[in-house]
Amino acid sequence: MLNNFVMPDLYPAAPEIFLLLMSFVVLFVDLIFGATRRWMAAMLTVITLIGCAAITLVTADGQTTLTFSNMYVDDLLSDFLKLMTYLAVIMMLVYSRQYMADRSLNKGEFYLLVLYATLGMMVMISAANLLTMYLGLELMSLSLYGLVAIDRDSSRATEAAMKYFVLGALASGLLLYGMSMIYGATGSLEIGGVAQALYQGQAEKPVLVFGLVFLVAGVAFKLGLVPFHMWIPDVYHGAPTAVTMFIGSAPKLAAFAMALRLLVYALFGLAVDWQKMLLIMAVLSIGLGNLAAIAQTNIKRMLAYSAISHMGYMVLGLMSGVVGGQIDAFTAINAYSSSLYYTVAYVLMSLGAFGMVLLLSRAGYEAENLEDFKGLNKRSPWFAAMMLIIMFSMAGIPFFIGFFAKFAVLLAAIKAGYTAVAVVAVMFSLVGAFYYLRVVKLMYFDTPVDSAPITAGLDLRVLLSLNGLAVAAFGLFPDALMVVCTTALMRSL
Amino acid sequence: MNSQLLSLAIWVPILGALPVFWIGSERRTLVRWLSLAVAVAGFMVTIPLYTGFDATLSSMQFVEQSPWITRFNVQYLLGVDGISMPFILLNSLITVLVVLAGWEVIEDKQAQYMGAFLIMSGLMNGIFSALDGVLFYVFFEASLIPMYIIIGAWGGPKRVYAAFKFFLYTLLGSLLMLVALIWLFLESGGSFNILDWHQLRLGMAPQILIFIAFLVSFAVKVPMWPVHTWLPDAHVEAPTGGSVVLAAIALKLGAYGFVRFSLPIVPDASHHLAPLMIALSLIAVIYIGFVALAQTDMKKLIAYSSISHMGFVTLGFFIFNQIGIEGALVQMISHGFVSAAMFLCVGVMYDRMHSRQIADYGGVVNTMPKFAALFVFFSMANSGLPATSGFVGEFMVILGAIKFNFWVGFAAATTLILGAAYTLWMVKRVVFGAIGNDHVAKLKDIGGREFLVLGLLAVCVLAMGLYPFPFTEVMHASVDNLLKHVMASKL
Amino acid sequence: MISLSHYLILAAILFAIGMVGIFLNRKNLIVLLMAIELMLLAVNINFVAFSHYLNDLSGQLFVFFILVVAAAESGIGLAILVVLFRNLSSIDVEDLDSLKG
Amino acid sequence: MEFKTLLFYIFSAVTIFAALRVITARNPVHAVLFLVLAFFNVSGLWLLLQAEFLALALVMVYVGAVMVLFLFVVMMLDINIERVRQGFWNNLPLGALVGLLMVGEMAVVLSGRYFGLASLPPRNLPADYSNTKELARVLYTDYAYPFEIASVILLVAIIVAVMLTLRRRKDTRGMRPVDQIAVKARDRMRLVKMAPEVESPVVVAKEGEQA
Amino acid sequence: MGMKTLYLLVPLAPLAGAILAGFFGKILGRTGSHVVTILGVAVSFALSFLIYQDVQAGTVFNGAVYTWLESGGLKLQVGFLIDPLTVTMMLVVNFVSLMVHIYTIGYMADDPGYQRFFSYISLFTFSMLMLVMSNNFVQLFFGWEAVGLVSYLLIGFWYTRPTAIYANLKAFLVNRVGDFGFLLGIGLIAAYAGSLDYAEVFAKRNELAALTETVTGWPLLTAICIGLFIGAMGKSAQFPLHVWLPDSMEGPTPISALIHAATMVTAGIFMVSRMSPLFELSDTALSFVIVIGAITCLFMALIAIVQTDIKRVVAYSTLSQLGYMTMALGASAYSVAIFHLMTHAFFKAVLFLGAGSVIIAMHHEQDMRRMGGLRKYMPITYATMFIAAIANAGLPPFAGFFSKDSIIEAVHFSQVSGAGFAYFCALAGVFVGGLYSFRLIFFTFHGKERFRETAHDAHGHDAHHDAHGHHAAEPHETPMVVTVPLILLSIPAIGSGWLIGTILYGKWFGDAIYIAEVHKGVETMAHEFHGVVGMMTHSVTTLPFWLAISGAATAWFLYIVRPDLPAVIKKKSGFLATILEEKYGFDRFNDWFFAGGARMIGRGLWKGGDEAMIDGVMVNGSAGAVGWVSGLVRLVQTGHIYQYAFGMVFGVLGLLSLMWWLGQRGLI
Repeated sequence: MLNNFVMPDLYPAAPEIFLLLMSFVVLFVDLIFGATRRWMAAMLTVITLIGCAAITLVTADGQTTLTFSNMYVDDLLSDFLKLMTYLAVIMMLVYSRQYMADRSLNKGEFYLLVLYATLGMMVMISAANLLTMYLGLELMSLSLYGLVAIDRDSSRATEAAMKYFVLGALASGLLLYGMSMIYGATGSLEIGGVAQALYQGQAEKPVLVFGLVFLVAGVAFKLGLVPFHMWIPDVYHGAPTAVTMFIGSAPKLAAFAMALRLLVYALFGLAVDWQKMLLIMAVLSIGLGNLAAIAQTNIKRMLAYSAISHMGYMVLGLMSGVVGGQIDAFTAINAYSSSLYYTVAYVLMSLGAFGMVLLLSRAGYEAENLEDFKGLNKRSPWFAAMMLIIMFSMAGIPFFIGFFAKFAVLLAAIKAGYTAVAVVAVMFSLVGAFYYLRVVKLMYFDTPVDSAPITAGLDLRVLLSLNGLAVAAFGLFPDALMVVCTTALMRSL
Repeated sequence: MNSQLLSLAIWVPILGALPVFWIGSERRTLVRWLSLAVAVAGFMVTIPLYTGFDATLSSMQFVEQSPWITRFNVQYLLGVDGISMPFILLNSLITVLVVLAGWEVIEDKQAQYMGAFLIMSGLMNGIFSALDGVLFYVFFEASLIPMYIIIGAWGGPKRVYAAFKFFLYTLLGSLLMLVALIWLFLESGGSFNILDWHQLRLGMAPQILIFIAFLVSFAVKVPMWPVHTWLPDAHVEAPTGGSVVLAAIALKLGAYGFVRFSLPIVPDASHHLAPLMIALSLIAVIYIGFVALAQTDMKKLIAYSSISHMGFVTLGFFIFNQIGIEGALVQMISHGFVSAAMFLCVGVMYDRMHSRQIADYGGVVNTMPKFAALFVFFSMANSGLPATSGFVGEFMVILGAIKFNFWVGFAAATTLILGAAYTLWMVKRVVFGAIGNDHVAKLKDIGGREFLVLGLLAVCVLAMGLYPFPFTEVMHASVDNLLKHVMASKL
Repeated sequence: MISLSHYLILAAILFAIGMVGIFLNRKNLIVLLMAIELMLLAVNINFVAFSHYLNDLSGQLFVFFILVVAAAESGIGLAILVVLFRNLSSIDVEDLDSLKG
Repeated sequence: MEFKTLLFYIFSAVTIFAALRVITARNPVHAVLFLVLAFFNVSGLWLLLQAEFLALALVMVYVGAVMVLFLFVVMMLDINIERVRQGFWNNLPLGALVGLLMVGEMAVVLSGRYFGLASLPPRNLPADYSNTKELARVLYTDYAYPFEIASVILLVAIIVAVMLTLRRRKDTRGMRPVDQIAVKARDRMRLVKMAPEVESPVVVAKEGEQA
Repeated sequence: MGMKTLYLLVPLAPLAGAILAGFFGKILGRTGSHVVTILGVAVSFALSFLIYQDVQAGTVFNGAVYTWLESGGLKLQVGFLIDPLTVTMMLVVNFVSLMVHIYTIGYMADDPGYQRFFSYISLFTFSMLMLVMSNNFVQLFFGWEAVGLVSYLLIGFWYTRPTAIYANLKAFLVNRVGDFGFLLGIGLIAAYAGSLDYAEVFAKRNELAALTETVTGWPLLTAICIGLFIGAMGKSAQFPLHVWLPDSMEGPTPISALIHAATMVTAGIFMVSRMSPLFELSDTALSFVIVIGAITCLFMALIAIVQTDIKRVVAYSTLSQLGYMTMALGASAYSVAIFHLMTHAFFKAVLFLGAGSVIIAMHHEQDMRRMGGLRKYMPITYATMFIAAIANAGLPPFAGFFSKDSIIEAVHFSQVSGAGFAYFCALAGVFVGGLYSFRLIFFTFHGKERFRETAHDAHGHDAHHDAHGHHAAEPHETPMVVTVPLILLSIPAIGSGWLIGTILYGKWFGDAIYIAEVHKGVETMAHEFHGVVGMMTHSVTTLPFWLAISGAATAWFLYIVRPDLPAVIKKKSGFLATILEEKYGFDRFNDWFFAGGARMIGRGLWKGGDEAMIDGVMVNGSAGAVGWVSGLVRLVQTGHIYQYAFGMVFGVLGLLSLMWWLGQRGLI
């Protein structure tokens, strides 16, 4: 009976395999040298990710390949998203090196969990089956729960971890329930199979829609859309800044992949339905995120609410793929690629913003209040300028990447006929501009309360500068990234 | 014609700002001279725009075109016609003056100050030369950033409020414009080229919506009543250079937007809503004229006077005759000189007294005769005295308005009285009279640098008043062309 | 005759009880974890039922993996709970409100 | 009524009752036990659905391991039971309402109108059919990839649990032989040169004045 | 050197003087400054004379210098129209200006702003010449405003005096009110005639007369003419825009003579005459003109009776005389108006400069109540002023008689409505004119020598110079630079009237002035004119002569015979005197209603509109609302897990209900 077993093609999954293997190396290295040579684990982690990137680049052939009994898909989109993920994680690791060391949190577990979370994201990105999607999600989430609680003596961190855990479990319960309904209605767990069943009209629509609601709820939780957003402020706030940065960056890419794989690849036939749900959640997210951010005094919390609103904007693209029930590949690709672009842009900005928080923090001191940015221009004009770029970019002011991201999704939304929604969205971005401006105001218009020199290491400084400049450079020359996003989607749909 | 002049006009100041930042504020002499060099270079590259301009053509000149964002067919498309070209020169000239004006006055973070203005200058040139909707928008919004910093970092006591108000107010406007731009892009079948949009046929309902979207954006920038209240605050709190650039250039952006976007793209809506626009313009002239009369702060008074003068500009545009539109354009240029000069004058006094309250002055002429002479001259220009540039535009617009409708002309002409009243009343209280207090008694007259700046502006004001022909000559063909678009219904 | 719907409705009830349990419970964090277990159990019933009626094994395999993940999740959850208890000396849900606003 | 039907209703009723008790029980230990009860009954239901392996796994893995872990933690943490139920009944109406609404809406959809599947005849499985064997066969072939991921998940769970809860007690008096061997003489005793500790009172006075 | 260059040089010579004295005054020094400016005006005067001869020979020039602006089919050029009317004005302006320049050397000798002053008056000469020489409305308006500007600067010349800077602001603003109408008139012309060139507009006048203004429905030409005349009312200080002129006396006296008597204020008269082809076609406008003139003529004269400030008396006299001129315009007697303008320029200049001479002698005391008996101290001044007063009163054989009498005659013949009223005012004005003219002479030069009384009674002037303390010093005749211009000016004040035959009835103005066929006043007068002597002898039998005589006699009686009476009359007439002393309450009303009202509206709109409504409610209100909502939104984030879970569950429920509802409605 086992004769017909065919060894699956491992080649497309080489990055995951490499990462997993290397994680064991890290595990052992940490076990042996952990106490004395902490940098080794960190170094190895970064090397691992760079290696993954290299492998991904080498194996990227632009073809869509399914393997592991159609559970794993390797296409241009997954390659692109993975590369972005590695980049985000590497940046996070560099940014947080000193921060974690100052707080004695740079244990081997940190690097391991980061690696496993990354693996989870990769699994999600490449998931071609509801099961692998779920497992990837759980792998990522469980690692993140652990990471949030890594500072186990901090009551704030553990509280955040607990909240994240409970709500995350609730969300994955919802997601699973939805998956079970989809499974029941279509008889398949494969994304392609689901899509096919929908296409052939075998499935009962009400059941599908019923399952869809739960599925969307699960996706919305990961994206942080209202009303499934409530974990975000608390977790961002409570977690150590480095972990917050991690949660705020790469997982967004994975969540985007999840949304795309589940909603577009699998349930495209129900696009009209989920677009409506996304529409409501997008508007609520944009509104609530921006409004609540105004009242914050903690920059991590502010960025959390800002993340909520940004994901709202991102969804504007996702919900614009199908216009009036007519499926048009060109429109769809435009819409989804604008969302992809938005996500990538957001990750870049988010990394920079949290990087600034890390820059200003030092041993025994968390620079997480807005007040800590006071007079930064006096202390360091260069980094004030970087933060200025990032803040204006987040506010959607040109010439920065954030503007073109907003521009792309608005264009998609208007093209889909959601002009009123677009107007609402831009009006709330006005509200949003207020709190970004406030940060700039603190840096440029106020006098510093804290005149301590910035102690951050050279690696952080260089990377942060590059990050800020990238936000500006991609704003001046937005075309390349946009084309990459479009191509990735076009070649993968 | 494939020259790089416009690109130079945009990027010379912006890239020139980078070394200025890099030098840092410690080496002040170097910063100043470098900034001046950059500003002068920026001005020099714009001169061929005038000398090489073919006034007989209505088409765009010095066109540069290359793809920018292929994904959305956005192009790096630059070009000027007779309407936009003068503003590039004006802007580049004003930048030189602003750098000179901030020479010794700005003590804090001078490199950043100068750099911000240089960047601002480049962005402004970008706005006036962009022929692609997105490119225009990008410059339009990006220019908010340096201005925000300028007001907030070097401004007066209420600078934070003013900076926020300025930024959010103007952002409010431009965001709706963004929606309209995208809508036009889709409607035109995927083009962001403004000139393509001029040809685009649109129904009445979309035209009105687009007009309103543009209106909100440009009205805030002009500013028109009732979205003008950011301006007095911004002007009062901004440092002198900021006020100058705001008044001389930034306000023109809104007005320029009307001629570049609203009128030719949605002509029917423009006609349909012209009564509204005219009403708002007249309110700006009269209402704001009265408000200016009640001011106690010099800068605020001049700020209100700016609003009032810009009312003439919008009025000129929406009476749809050539003399009105050209008058409005002339008024824009003239206001660039005059308001810049007025703010510089207030700056001169503020630098010495650290007060802008009219009541704190009196009898300045006794201690600063040279300055007083210039101040009175500019005040006269501000109240539209013939032979100054201030007269030309107002005169043309009033003529056009009377041609359009007598009562409109009648209402517009009240500025003759109101404008003189608020300006000269201020002059009376500030300049004339016996020495008001000990501080005034200790004032020192303007030095060579200040004299140079103000004198240069005085020459411009006078030249334009005595011989406006060259200024309008370059506009004719373009305004004709514009009117052709405005008069042709798109329905 | 027991139909698929019977199982589905049973699962739905369990799922609802689990969900209500999460937000109804204001005192004990452990009960939250148990409510989550109930929800997962409901999902499992769904999968098994569908698997049976679809005559397809993949549903059961899904359940298998859910069980694994749920076990891991419980482990982590309880670990966090323990750390939390060490920090707060309480697992009262209402005490978890230092992060808000 | 068929026997299987009867069994279904019995199992279902007990499951729902147990589930309700889980979330309402005053004592968390009771709640855990009710959860165990629910698991047992669901296990029975799965047997009705011919999912024998999962039914066994549920009892063995869940009841045998996870629930014991729960019990362990509940007992380990010293919880003040008196406070536990405070405020519960105040929130019940709203909770119940939402729950009922939820169930109602779900029931509307799931009540069978839409499932053509329900009318399918029950499977006639061959006599030598083994649910476990079938599962095993695909688990290690087609499902190798998820299987590997699941193993990583378990690894993560281990890492996290260890990371969070493993503590070296402060009062342990362990020794590291390596350290003992590696010790050097100068680590034991250090000779320090010090200035004589006689201070001139005049200087002190001066300083005092200055202060 | 072609004629065109000469034309250009006429205005540019004074401009050059002004620029030199203004910018390089310090380098040139005092003497240098007055030399260059006087030279400039002298050159200009000489050239004007040359041009006069050329024009006499029949040359009429109308041509452009350069194109100022071209837009919308409207070509605006700077250019000159040189015809008899222009050249008359050029001569008058240059002559008076030259005299004033010379006079100023003496008058301003001690003033620190010497160079500035010369620069200003030369600039004024330039502006005035631009005004009169213009061949189009734009340049006219330029000159119009430029003289206004210089007037503004000169009234406020002593800028430390609060009254001076009040007066100059007032003058400017009141003039602006006039300009408002003027500009509307110009605008209407531009709109309907499509040109602003005199010749082109006049060529179209019949078409324009047939049109009505499309929006308002007014007869077009009437609207244009009234608009233009409102401009003239401002500049020529006609009721009710006359209020600035008396206050303008705050300026140095030469200015009062030059600007506020001889030249600038007559710009309105000149302008209407220039526009005679238009005004002639609108009887309504002419009526308006004549009535306004009549009111100004009589009622301003009345005020002059009660004034005690010597310059103010002359100022009100000027107003009254301007009223006469305006009446003449209304009666279509443009040439008469210009003639009176000319004679008035001379005798009023003498009056002002004489008054200035007195003021110098009195050490800048202007109150007549502190003068008296100056006759023997300053005989030349006395003599010249006496001559001017007679001329002002309109008694033969002095210049004023001929022009004033002609005006009265012309008004008498006029048929436009309001002419009757005007005639009455004109006659009454003659009496009053005699009264105040001689009151001035008697009060100042005759009677008790009151200047020795040192008491500082409430004469309300804080504008005294340091010399104030020297009251005890004897008054003495002023130096040559002052008296020579007086003498030179009094010659035409006597004799210019004798030119009446040439100017009024001798085709002096050629085609420059147009009179419609129906307006036969001047034509009739020409028939009845039988030489200068005949006119004088005939006048003895007419009412105006005797009215003037009785006015003079009354003055003699009140101020020489019974100097105690004025006070008694004043006390008895109570209310009437108050009205006159309050100048009919115009200043008070304007200050309260226009100035105060405007400021109140301004404050109201600012505080109520901008700050309360727009900023308070709309801007800060919406910002506040956002902040408030933001605070509310924060409350949702309670920090409690169960709340969050409830939110999620509720969200699912909401989505479910939504989809169910949409499904029910068949929307999906």
